[in-house]
Order: sequence, then structure tokens, then C-alpha cells
Amino acid sequence: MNWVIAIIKVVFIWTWCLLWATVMTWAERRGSAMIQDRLGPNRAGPFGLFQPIADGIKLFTKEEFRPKTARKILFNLGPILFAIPAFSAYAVIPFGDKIVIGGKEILLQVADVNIGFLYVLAIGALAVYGIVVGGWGSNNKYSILGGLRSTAQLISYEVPWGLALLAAVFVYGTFDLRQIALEQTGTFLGFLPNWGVFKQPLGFLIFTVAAYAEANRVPFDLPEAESEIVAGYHTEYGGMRLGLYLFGEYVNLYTLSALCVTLYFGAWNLPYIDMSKFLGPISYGIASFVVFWLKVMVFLLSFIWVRWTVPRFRYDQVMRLGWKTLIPLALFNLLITALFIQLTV
Amino acid sequence: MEVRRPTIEDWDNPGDLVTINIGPSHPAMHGTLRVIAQTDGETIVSAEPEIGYLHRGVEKLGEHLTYHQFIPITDRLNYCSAIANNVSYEMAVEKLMGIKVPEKAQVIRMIMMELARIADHIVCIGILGVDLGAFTPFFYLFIQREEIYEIFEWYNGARLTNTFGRIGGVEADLPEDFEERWRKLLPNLKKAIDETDKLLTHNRIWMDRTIGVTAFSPEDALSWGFTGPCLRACGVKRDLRKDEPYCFYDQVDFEIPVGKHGDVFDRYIVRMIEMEESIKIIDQAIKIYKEFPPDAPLMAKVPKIIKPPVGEVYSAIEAPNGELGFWIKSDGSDKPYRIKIRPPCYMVYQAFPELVQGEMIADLIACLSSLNIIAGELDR
Amino acid sequence: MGLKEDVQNTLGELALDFLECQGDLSVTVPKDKIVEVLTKLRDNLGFNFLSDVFGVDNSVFYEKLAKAKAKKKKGEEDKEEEPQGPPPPRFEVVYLLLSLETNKRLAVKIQVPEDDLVVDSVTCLWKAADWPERETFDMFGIRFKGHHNLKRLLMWDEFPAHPLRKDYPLEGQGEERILEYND
Amino acid sequence: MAFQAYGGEGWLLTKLEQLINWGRKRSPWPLPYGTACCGIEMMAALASGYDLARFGAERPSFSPRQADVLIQAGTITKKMVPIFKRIYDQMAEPKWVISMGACACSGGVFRTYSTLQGIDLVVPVDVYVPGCPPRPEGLIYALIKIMEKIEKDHPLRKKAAEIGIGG
Repeated sequence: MNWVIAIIKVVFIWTWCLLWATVMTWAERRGSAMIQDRLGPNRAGPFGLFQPIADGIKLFTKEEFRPKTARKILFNLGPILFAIPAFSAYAVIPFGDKIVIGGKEILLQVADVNIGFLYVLAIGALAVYGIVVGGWGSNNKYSILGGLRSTAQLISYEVPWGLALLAAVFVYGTFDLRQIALEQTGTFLGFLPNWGVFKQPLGFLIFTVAAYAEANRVPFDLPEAESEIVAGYHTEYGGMRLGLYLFGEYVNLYTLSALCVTLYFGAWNLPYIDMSKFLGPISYGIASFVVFWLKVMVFLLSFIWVRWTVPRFRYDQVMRLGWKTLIPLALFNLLITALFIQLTV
Repeated sequence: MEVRRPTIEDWDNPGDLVTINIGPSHPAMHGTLRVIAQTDGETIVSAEPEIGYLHRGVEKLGEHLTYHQFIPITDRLNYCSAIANNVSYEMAVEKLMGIKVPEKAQVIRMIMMELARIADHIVCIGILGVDLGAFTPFFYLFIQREEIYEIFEWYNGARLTNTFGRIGGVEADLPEDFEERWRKLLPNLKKAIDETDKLLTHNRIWMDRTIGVTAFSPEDALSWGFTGPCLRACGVKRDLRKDEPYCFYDQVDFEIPVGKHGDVFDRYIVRMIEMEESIKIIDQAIKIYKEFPPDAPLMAKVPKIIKPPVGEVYSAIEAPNGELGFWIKSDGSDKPYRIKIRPPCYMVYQAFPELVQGEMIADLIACLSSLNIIAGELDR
Repeated sequence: MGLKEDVQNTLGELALDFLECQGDLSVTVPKDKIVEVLTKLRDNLGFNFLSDVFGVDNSVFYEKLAKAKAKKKKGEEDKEEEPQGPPPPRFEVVYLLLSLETNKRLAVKIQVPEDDLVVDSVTCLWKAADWPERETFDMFGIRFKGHHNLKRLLMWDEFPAHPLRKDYPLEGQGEERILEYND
Repeated sequence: MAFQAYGGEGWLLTKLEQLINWGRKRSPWPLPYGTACCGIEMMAALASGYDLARFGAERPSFSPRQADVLIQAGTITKKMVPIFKRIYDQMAEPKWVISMGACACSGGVFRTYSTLQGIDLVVPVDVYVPGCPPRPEGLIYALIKIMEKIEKDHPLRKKAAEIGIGG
């Protein structure tokens, strides 16, 4: 029976991610239009909601083209390597508390792994291979530049990212993401919700900045900086291979936002209110899921907001920010956290 | 600012350099520019621009058209501010023929030229933003640019290529509700400039990306023949509107913004301030305009077929990009014998290798956009 | 005490001819002395800014002048016969100078005969002469001695003609650019 | 033969074709190749007042591999011809071309030695937009015309005929 539930959960969360990644592309277009005093796509379906579907159909039926000088295997492998980690990283992140159906308790999480944390870090680091392999395999100078930029950037930002997460681990004392979510109930210092962001404000800041870099979003979208290196690592890609890259990016965003909510924003917990007390087991499960999802959406929208507000960094500035600012800050944060824990416990 | 630029000798192994061909089909190259850059990783060792991808033979064409027929061709030089080109050409022909343009027509020209200057700077700043990854100011500014176009369109029927004015004056008076329209546009325009200022000027990323990037000394700039905002950004206070006043520029009060380092940021700031100064000029020019009676003449006495006497003149005005000059040689017939256009960004762009050497690829793009290279007048 | 006297005093014998048109002054100087002349003008008269360099093909201009003269001659026979010298050089290179202090402009011209299309480059005085000289080479075929990178600027490298010469038709001679895909 | 359905007027295939056409119609990613004055008007069409994005032409793809509609806005000179041709060749099928402005359509006022007298001498053009430059509305109209053209297309049948099955 368990494996049936597991499959249902996998399929559900997979479709869910896919759905919201799709909606994200729509939201990005409409959101940017809103910011820029435009209308945005509004012809395909109501409010242009089917726009991503139209894009998908078009990309699927477009000619699958591979440049003569490209490495066949690498060229084909790139988008796949990029998309798979994006999807699989979500396996350990919870998407709700638990739901009780027919006396059976179902955790709203694909796999409750006690080292979920490390899993996310490891899988997240894999995504760069998709970019590098695709960029290298295209045999195009712009693509290689994009791939190189991406490698340097991801390696640089994995470090502060990891350090920021480490500080969070200090606070929670566990690698288990579910456990972390459960810890964030009640209040902190008597009046604040007991959320990670209040215990780790600096850590949250570093995490967010690093997350933008991990997701290749403005101001860190150097690997595909449109005005500099045309389309970066996916310059030579068209059709569905390109679609995988674009899609993977949004799935990545969803995963990152979910991780951020889990760690710093109390996962499915509402501030000051304990939902499980006055909701039935099924409705509680659904409510926790919805609350979690709404929080994720807020983060996704903030990604869009930032995307259309700030300019892009230069390559050396990205490196400088990563190595000279974020890493010392993250170390400092780690030190403070450790000291604090040492003194209070 | 002291800038030491590395040269090709600074690289140990020139064989390891990668040649990157940027353009002409490249998002930041405006369709027609091409730079062949030698790079070491992201750093540019040397860059060589190649131009001529929009060489349409304007000067040769001018020799086969009559003086009047050439006015529409001048629209297509700097298509962001066609009116400045028209007026510059007309002034050259008027100088050749010794025509004195009625004062009211001069004021109308002045108002329209300043509007064109705002429109031109809007394009430049908007695209500079886009090329640095900040898309939104572009849209804010372009809304107001549309409004300026509305005014152009409703004055002479065209949005972009206006074919404004005639040799000897202007073809029509300003419509009655011009001032009303301008007053309606003004707060929005100011707001858009203000919003752009808020979004960019004090934005840390923007400052990092622009301050000190491709700085240039005033001596170099003068030697390379810089004019206009790019020269003023280097700290040289030179503006033909003040130095060799034409129209009514000596009777209006405006400031010439000057930068310090000649970097991308200074060019951007100079353009931003110039837009505000242009607004001031238009306000004053409207005041001067209102002093003229409605039936004041708009055209000087000009023969139907223009046949200037044999001779050669050079006349230049301060176009949005800098000194835009026309050198015309007449052989006494109804067609110019030779027209030489002195486009401002031609001189600026030839210094490009020196500007970007030792900077990074991203700076090359920023520099190019901040110079405001318009291929139409670059290649002619 | 006009600009003309100043230029006359500074250049002395080097100033061959002056032309004034609507307040614009241009001075013709010997072809091989152009660098010397411009250096003198820059250092002594403060013409420190080079606006532009370009060529002019005067062949048709002289023809027209001669025709007009012939017409006139037919009308008034009594006018004294002008000595028939060698035909004036076909090309002209014009240097537009500007003084940033006094805001005065001066055009310096040199005559370039068709059989000797080599002029000294002035890129040593102003870097600004770089592209204009290349363009003049491109459009008229006038070579500039001492230019570091004298190749075509606006037309492609294999272009066979010099388009701004008067004998080149406006619509071209059917030149097409062919670029093989080499991959 | 199962493949013979491609040749017929099968309901499913017709619907599938319609779906494909709908997708292509609603997502014409442009490759904005603005070389001259028309490029500025094209920018105006992309900007807020006109907003080409309404039709799904939101994402300007500067890489020809990713673009569907090549908007040639402005003069193509003879020096540019090989490059322009190459960009067209690099675009993946299906592709469409809008020739925007008098210069792109016919050389416009520039009947000179260095200007190509119309890009249709080099690449096939789907829609011509006259004007010097055309208003942004002109470009939008051209895009709608392209959409109408896409609607009438038979992508599956064409493909079947290409690989030699069906009738």
C-alpha cells in the first residue's frame, strides 16, 4: 500500500510543480507587464492563461535542430541534465503537514529523509552540469562563455549558501526538513512567530541572495545575459530542448522557494494560530498544504518583482560579492549562531 | 581619474586569446554594428569595430537630388531625432544662400529640436538600461516618448521621420493648443524621468556597473574628436548652443551639465540632466514664441528652385549626439555638388578600441549603449 | 584683423589660395606640406580640434566651370584670354578645423592630382583623423601615408570601386558581396 | 495503412493540426532584426503603448534558433546580405518573415550602390509592411496577418508529404 501512496505523491507533486512552473511563466509575463505599464499576453485563453501551453505546443512542434559542429551526446544531454535535478530536488521538501485518510496518516512529503538537507544541496549542485554540458556541447563561443560563467557563479554561491544553511542546522539541530518545519510552531521571544527568519535574519538574507544566484535570475542572470552573450548557454538550442531549459528554471525557482519557506518561514505554520486544533484531520492536511503553497507563491512573485527592477551584475562583481562579502558574512553568522547556542543551551 | 589600460603586451601568451565576434546580429549591437574582440576570459584585450553595415550611400544620393529633395533623406541619418538633422541641413543651405530665417520660425525650430533631443536621450537611456539588464525604465520612458511623437505627428504628420521645416523657415505655425499639450505632457515626462532616476541613479548595482567604466580623459576625448554628451561627460564644457549660438539659444537660460570622468555613469547623468534642461528651454521658448503676432512670417523669401551660388559652407548645430555638421559645395546648379555630413557618433565610435581595452565584455556593451551610436548617421 | 590675415601671417607662403563664402574661410595649401601646415595652425592659431576630413571629386565641377566660362566667352569676346595651364588636380581633401577657444572654424584644403593619390596622414596630430581618412580612402581611393590601418571602412574589403567618385554611377555597377559559409 | 490517415480529413488529425496551429499562432517569438529607422518603431511596438506581447510575441529571441518570426525592420545593405541570409538559414522551421518598412520591402528611397533593393531578393517574405517607417500598428497588423497564415497551414500533412507517406 505504501508504494501506491508514494507513487501518487510523486505524480501529484510532479504535476503540481509542473503546473506552477507553467503558471509562473505566465505570471512572469503578466507581472512584468504590470510593472511596466503594459498588458502582457492576453490573447491565448482568458487573461492569456494558456500562453505557456501555446509556447509548449510550439516548442514541441518546432524543428529539432542540432548544429553540425555540436557534440551530439553532450548537446542532447544538456537540457535533460538541467531539468532532472530541478524536479528531483523537490523529493525531500515537504509540501504540507500530514493528512489522515481512513485512519492512515500520510505525510505530505515524497520522502522523509533524515538527511534531506544534504540531498537538496547535492542535487542543487548537479544542475550546473546541465548548463555547462549544454554550453560546451553547443560548440559556440557565447554558449561556452555562458557555461563558464554559470560554473563559476554556482560554485561561488554554493559556499555561502551551504554556510547559511549550516547556521540554520545549528538552530534546529537536525538535517531533517520535516523536523525543521515542525519546530517552527509557537512563538519566539514571546511575541514573534517561531520562524527561522527571526532566529536567522542574516542567514536568511544570505540564503536569498545565493538562491537568486543559484536560479540564474536577475541580478545574477549572467549565464544567459541577453544583451551580452545573446542567450548564453542555450544560444544554440531551439525547440523542446530550449523548452526544457526554460521550464527547468522555473521548477528550480519553485524548489528554491519551497526550501526557503521550509527553513525560514515556518513551512505550513500560520503565525499565532495552530490550525491542527480546530480543523479536522483531512481539512487540516489540505489547509497546511494551501498555506505552504501560498507562502511559496509569495516568494515566486518576489523573484519576478526583483527580476524587473534591478540591473544585472558584472561577472567580476558577482564573484566579489560571493567571495568577499557573502562568505565572510556567512561565516560571521555561523560564529554568532554557534556562540549563541553555546551560551543559551 | 588615472586609468591604466593593459595592452596586448601584458598578456603572456597571446595565442591563448579567444576571438569573439560580436554582431552585427547581436541584441546589443543595434542590428548593424560589429565588434571583433580579442578576449582573455572575460577581459577584452583588443576590440576592433567594423562599420558600414548600414552604409546606404546618403552622400552620393545627395548629389543626385535637389536641395529640397534631400531633406527627407536627412531624416534617416539619426532617426532618433530626425528634426535636429533636418534643421542642421536646412541651416547649412540657408547659410550657403545667405537667407535669414524669420524669427518666429527659428523659435518653432528650437522648440521642436529640444523635443527631439528629449526623445533621443530617452532612447539612449532606455537602451542603456536594457543592455545592463534593467528593462523597466525603458518602458516608463517610452510611454512619454510616444507622447512626444503624438506632438510631432500632430504638427507635421509623421512620427519618426518628420521632414520638419523647409529651406528658409518652417511650413506651418504651431497648432493653437500646443502649449496646452505641452503642459499636459510635462508632468508625466518629469515623472518618468524621476522614476528612471529613482530606479537607476542611486541603485547600487547600476553604480557598480557604470561608475569608472570606460573612463576617458578630456585630452583624449578632444583628440578623438568627441562632441556632445560624450565630451561633456569627460569634463569639457562645450556645447554649440552656447558657444556658437543659433536660433534663440543665446536668449534662453540653461545649464550645460558636465561630468568628471567620462565614464558610462557620467554619460548617463549628462543625458538625464540635459533632458531636464531641454524642458527648461522649451518653457522659455514658448514664452518667446507667444510674443510674436499670429501672422508673423514663417518663411523667408526663397526661390521655388533653389540654386545657391558657387561656394562651400560648413554649418553645424548641437544635435542630441553632438556636433552635427553639413559641408555643402555648390556648383551653381539645383543639386548640391557634394554634401559631407559630419555625424557626431562617427567620431565617438572610432575611439571605441581605446575606450574598452582592458574592460570586460559586459562593459563593452554598457559603453556601446552609453555612446548612443546610431547606425544611420554612423554609416550614412 | 580678421582670421584671414592671421592665417596668412602664420602660413606665409604656404597659403596658396583663400576662399571666403558666407563667412566661412578656407585656405588651400601645398599637398606635401599638410602636416606642417596643420601643426602650425594648431600650435600658433589655436585650431586644436579636428572636426572632419573628407575628399571631394572636382572633375565635374571644373568641367562645369569651364563650360560656363566658354559660354560667357562667347558672349563677350573682348575679355582677355586666360592662359591655358595644366588641368587642375582632380581631387581635393578638406580638413575642417575648429578653435575651441575662439570658436572659429577654418577649412584647409589640399589638391590631389589623380596620378599621385598619396597624402600624408594627420593621425599623428589628431587621432580623430583615423576613420575619416579611411573613409576618404574607401570613397575616393586617396591613400594616406603613415596611417596605421588603412583599409576600407564602409564598403566591404573586396569592393572594386570608389563610390563617391563622380564617374561611379549612383546605382552601382552590380557589385554583390559574396561570403561563403566556411564551416 | 495507418499512415493514410494523414492524407484524409480525419477528425482527430484535423483537430491536432488545429491545436498545433493554435500553439504556433499564439506564440510567435520574434527575432527583432532592427537595422535602421524601422527598428525604433519596432521598439515602440514592443513598448508599452502598443505592446506586441499581447499576441504572445513577448520573448524577443536574439538567437535565431529560438525565433519563429524574423522581423526585418530596416535597410539591408549589400555588405549585410550574407549575414542576413545566414540568420534566416539558422532559424528552425517553421519560420516566417515580416519585411517591415520601405527599405526592407524594396530599398525605399535608397536606390544606391550599397543598398539591397528589397530583402525578397534574398529570403522569402511572408508579409510586407509598407511605410517609411510604418507605424507600430502596421507591424501589429502584419503579425496578425502572419497568424492568419499560420491558421491556414497544415503542418502534419506537409510533414507527411515530406517524408513520403499518405497522399
